[in-house]
Amino acid sequence: MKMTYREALREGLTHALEKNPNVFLIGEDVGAYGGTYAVTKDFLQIYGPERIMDAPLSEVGFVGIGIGAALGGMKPIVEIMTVNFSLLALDQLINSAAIFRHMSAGQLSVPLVVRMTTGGGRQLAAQHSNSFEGWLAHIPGLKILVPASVEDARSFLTFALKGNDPVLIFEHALLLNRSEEVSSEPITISPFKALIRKEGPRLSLITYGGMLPRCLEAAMDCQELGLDIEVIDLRCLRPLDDRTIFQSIKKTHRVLIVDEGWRSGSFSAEISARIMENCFYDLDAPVARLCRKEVPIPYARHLEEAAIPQMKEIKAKIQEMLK
Amino acid sequence: MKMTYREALREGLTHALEKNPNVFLIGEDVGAYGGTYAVTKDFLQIYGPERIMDAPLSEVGFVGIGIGAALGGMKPIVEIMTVNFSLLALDQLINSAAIFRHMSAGQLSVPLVVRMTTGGGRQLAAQHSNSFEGWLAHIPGLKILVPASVEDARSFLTFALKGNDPVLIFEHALLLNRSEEVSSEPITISPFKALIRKEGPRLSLITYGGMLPRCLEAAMDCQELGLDIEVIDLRCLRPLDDRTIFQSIKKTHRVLIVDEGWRSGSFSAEISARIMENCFYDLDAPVARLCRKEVPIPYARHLEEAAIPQMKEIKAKIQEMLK
Amino acid sequence: MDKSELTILLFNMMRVRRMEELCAELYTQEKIRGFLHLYIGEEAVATGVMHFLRPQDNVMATYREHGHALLKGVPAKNIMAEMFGRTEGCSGGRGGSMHLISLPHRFYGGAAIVAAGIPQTVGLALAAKRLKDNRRSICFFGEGAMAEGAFHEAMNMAALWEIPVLFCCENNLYAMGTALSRSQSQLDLTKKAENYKVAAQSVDGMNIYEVLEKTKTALDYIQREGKPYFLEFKTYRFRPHSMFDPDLYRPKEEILKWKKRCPIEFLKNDLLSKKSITLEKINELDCMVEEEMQAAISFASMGSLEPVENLERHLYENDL
Amino acid sequence: MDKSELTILLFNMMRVRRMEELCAELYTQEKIRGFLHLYIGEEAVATGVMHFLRPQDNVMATYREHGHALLKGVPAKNIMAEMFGRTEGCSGGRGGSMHLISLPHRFYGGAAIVAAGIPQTVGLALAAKRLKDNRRSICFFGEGAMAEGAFHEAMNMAALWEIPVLFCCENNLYAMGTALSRSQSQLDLTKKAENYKVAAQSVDGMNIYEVLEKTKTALDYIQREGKPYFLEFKTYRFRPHSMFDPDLYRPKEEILKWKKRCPIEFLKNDLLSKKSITLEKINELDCMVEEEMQAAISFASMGSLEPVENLERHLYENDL
Ligand SMILES: Cc1ncc(C[n+]2csc(CCOP(=O)(O)OP(=O)(O)O)c2C)c(N)n1
Ligand SMILES: Cc1ncc(C[n+]2csc(CCOP(=O)(O)OP(=O)(O)O)c2C)c(N)n1
Ligand SMILES: [Mg+2]
Ligand SMILES: [Mg+2]
Repeated sequence: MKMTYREALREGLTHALEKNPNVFLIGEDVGAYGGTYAVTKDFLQIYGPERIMDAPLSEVGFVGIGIGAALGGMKPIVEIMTVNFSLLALDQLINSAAIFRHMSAGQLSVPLVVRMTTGGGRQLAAQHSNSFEGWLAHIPGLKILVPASVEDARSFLTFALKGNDPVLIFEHALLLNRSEEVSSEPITISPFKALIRKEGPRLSLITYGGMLPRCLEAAMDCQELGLDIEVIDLRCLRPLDDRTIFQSIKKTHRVLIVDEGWRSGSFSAEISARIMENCFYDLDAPVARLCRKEVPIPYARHLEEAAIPQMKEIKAKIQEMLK
Repeated sequence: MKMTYREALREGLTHALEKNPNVFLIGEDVGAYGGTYAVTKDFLQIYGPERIMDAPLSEVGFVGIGIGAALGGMKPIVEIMTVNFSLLALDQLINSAAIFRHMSAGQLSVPLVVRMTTGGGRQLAAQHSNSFEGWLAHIPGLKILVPASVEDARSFLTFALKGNDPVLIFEHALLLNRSEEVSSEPITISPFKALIRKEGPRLSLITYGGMLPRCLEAAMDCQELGLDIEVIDLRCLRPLDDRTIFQSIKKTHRVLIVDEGWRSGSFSAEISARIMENCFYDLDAPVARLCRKEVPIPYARHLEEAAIPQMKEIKAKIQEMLK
Repeated sequence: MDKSELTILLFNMMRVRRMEELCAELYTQEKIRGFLHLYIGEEAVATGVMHFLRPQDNVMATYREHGHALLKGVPAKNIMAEMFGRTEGCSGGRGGSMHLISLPHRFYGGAAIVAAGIPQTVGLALAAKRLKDNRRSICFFGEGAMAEGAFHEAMNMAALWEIPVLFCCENNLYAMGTALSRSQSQLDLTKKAENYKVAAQSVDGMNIYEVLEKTKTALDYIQREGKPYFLEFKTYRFRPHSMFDPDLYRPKEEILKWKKRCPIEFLKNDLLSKKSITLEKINELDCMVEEEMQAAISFASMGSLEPVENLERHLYENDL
Repeated sequence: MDKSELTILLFNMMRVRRMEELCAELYTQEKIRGFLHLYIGEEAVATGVMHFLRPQDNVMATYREHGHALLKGVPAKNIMAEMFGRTEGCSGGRGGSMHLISLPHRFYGGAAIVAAGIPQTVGLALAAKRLKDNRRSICFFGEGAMAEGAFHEAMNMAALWEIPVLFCCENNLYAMGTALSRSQSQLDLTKKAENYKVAAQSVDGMNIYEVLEKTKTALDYIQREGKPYFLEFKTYRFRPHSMFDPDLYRPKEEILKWKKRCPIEFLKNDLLSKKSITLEKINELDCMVEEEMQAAISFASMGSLEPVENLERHLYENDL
């Protein structure tokens, strides 16, 4: 059975709304507009305005309302239209949602799910092309999910709602139209485990989110050139399943990390540092990183492409590393 | 001549206000209250309300006003009372101030200085003890200064105002009462250079901001035990002077990074990753990190102390690494 | 209102006052650390509002919340233990003075980011409305918070979606050192609420009778209409903003003028003049308060420290 | 107002309209990419306001700003080249449709974070006031932006500090798919401004005469009083929000009703009926517009691409 990432997200949401009457969706244009990326088309008609709440342009406000509703016993799913606007609501997420359980010694829980579209690659220029998921993984108390496959796009919401902690789910805009084979029933592999999407002995390519498909493509191309590498999809950035990474490195001894975030202080740095700490003696060569160039994303297509890791660049890097 | 960090900040501000009539200070309680940390006591009386502007509780608003005033030809110094409240204004800093020059192909500049108090260690609990300077160093287009010495507290503002880019200056609350010997005239060592605060052949201890004094103390203690290490004060996190780090490692072959930020995705990760990329073959042992434990800072003193790297812990770590 | 109820109100104000005075002392003794914000002078507000609240009602307040916590039912001993940083504290010693939290009392804190609790309380109220679980939701904040965007966004949505919140603005005229008139262009705070079509009233916050009356009106309205209501309580803090505040920004005469309007003296004198209370009774109350508070302090002093190994607990659900 | 001025106004509206129509075509041809938001239907607003502005005046607008840029003096060819992603574009091809920026014209963009430009314009105006450099500062934003905290914070400070900004709200009734009445509890937008003690007027944004008259009143007031002013322009976008918008949320009849009030047709017919213009003259204007726009498109098509090596330029001051 084939399904697109968009359909998968929709199925995940449908499932959540059908299963639990305390789940509701709130965000800008989730209702009458049908969802900025058409994920929630007709939901308003189907579930009504109490469960599909079109919010005004008030990111601090409706994220705060989501936190309060979660404290009060509901299971809110807040949609921040894109990660770019999450900057307006970070205070609520970081200095409230993430800390309430710890600061109250376990009394409070904030079972809040926040979905947002992330990533560059569509010529939307600097203000609309950010990739902050890796950066936000710095915050203890949050969980950070980055579904890269259609299967994960379908099942992650269910996992997020199962727990009682704030979870941010980053849906990559470039993946929405991707179609992949999926099983008829959602597969339930915990999102808190990294998955080896392709096995191979020569190098561990570590990536997540929007970069996964192009990494896999590069790996397939390399395969044909006789360079058989392993591709790890992190799936969740916090908590990070670093065990899977370390095990892979014991086998391959070489690592390339591909991260859509700006290089300095990106999540790739944390991965590299952990490898340093845990696999130093397993490495045959220094860990390498391919990341976003450290500039705001420009509008012009060729500049944007030069700023974000592309398949060809990834492939060339693998070849260089295995020369 | 002795001077406290607080007096040094005050002298820097006085100098800036005296020298350039287009400099003005805006922020919560910078005026009538005298500055939350008494840095700007009497400034309102001396410079008047046009140059010392008490802002309402409106972080998005007055940071935005600062950006606009900078675009319009002024040299605003915005004080965000503490780094904790900067979360409310990150949209303005990240998605406007940091990008305007690049997005306009060099037409616009935002010569804005933002000062904020940072750090933990005063039993102010989770919402008031954040340490975000390393995390914000992820953002291209911003410059991130972290004065750790009284001399730097005095001179950094002058440097920040010399340029025409947005600069964030993080003043560590624990340092305010520290008194140090300073020269009679401000010393002008560019903040964009890391400084070796203590030389030594055995290990490179890399740190910045509020952690510097306790690192130096640990280094001195170790010295007495015959463990002679080098202490590097980064001074500026973006752009990072990594050359100084790499040169030190060529000599010492061992590295410990002490960072007040939460470990995962802290600035220490970026340093470790760069060392991996540039000094892999110089290292005798993996780079080690001492960071904030990954929890919101608790109020109770013993818990807070356990959460933030302390002198003793640093010393023990050095000893362990040199065993 | 009968004598016994009035006596309880006086008693509650006295409890809050005394607790705050002791906190100040304990702070100078360094038993309490961090930031400490006292409510002295403003007692009639929390006392009057809390009078109507039931255990199941939700409250969010600010860092100036000791009194609110106490009157919502959090025992003084757990409050004091919290400020001493002990595990017996209502937040397990992790929160301190600014973050008194007690889920059994549905006291959600104690939040120290100005205005952040306002939309959160709207969320609590939304949940209560959807779950039909018969809880009221009340939010306390200072007049300074009304300059924050969060206030504006929350008011708009509460009005738009008819979310039954009671917004209680404690207008003590200053946000730290910044006078209201130096920070907001609209000084009539009820107009700010009304402009969002939220019903609003201004209240003399030094007069417990007026606090009671107008709070009752507000709660009845919320119950009847299912819509939000805004109360501005005009009050004054007799002490500086926090223990660090040199209090340079207010004229001494202003402070004196307001101190003359002490809400506790006001009620005491009124009850005495009406012979609704005797001096002996007041002394008795004083003793009871002292006993409660001294017991709380002993309890706190004898409290235990969370083992350092537990530092990383409670970050996520299953970190027990 | 004399004939020639009115002709220029008509001409300017026609220029904006035609440019937008061509943008839509070029978008389907994939010459323009990314997000594209058209101003068709709202032309009288920018045309009327810009009529009074001088080269030195500051303007900030939104992602729906092609018309504003054009009328502030940015040449059509540099606008078009920008949307083609060419170095000859006013933002060097780095900004695209949403970020037309031209410092020589003091057109600060083209900002795509809703409401972020509002405090920034207050800052521009503050600078102009302090530097006494005789610049006006004007900010355009949609009615949706008025739900953002940034709007509220900026209005308060502009009023409090008497910062002379002209706030121009283009109320086209929808923020993407969300109708004003479904997103704000206070529907009279002037009241929101007045509540901050900012003078305010509502304007029929489809009627250029009224736009001119009320803008003039506003600018005179600002000049005279040195205080901010708020104008609400009631208008309508004839097209969907952006090229991605399926436009499912508005009744067809509503769109038709508003289209009948096309501001360009209105002015044309009025001038024709008063014999202030002839059909020939209008045809001539049409031709001039077409020529300008086709020239802009050719210019853009022949534009050059920034060498990829220059990607990292312009991040900091000395990155040339
Ligand atoms: C968002 C934010 N900005 C700044 C501060 C620092 N601060 C703490 S209390 C306060 C004044 C608040 O005044 P008000 O809301 O009137 O409450 P009051 O203290 O008078 O009860 C300020 C500026 C903060 N805690 N949060
Ligand atoms: C802070 C922020 N939130 C959300 C968006 C997504 N968005 C872009 S335009 C828009 C609607 C804005 O409506 P309005 O202010 O009325 O302007 P209009 O498009 O009608 O001209 C939204 C929600 C954004 N760009 N910025
Ligand atoms: Mg106050
Ligand atoms: Mg609109």
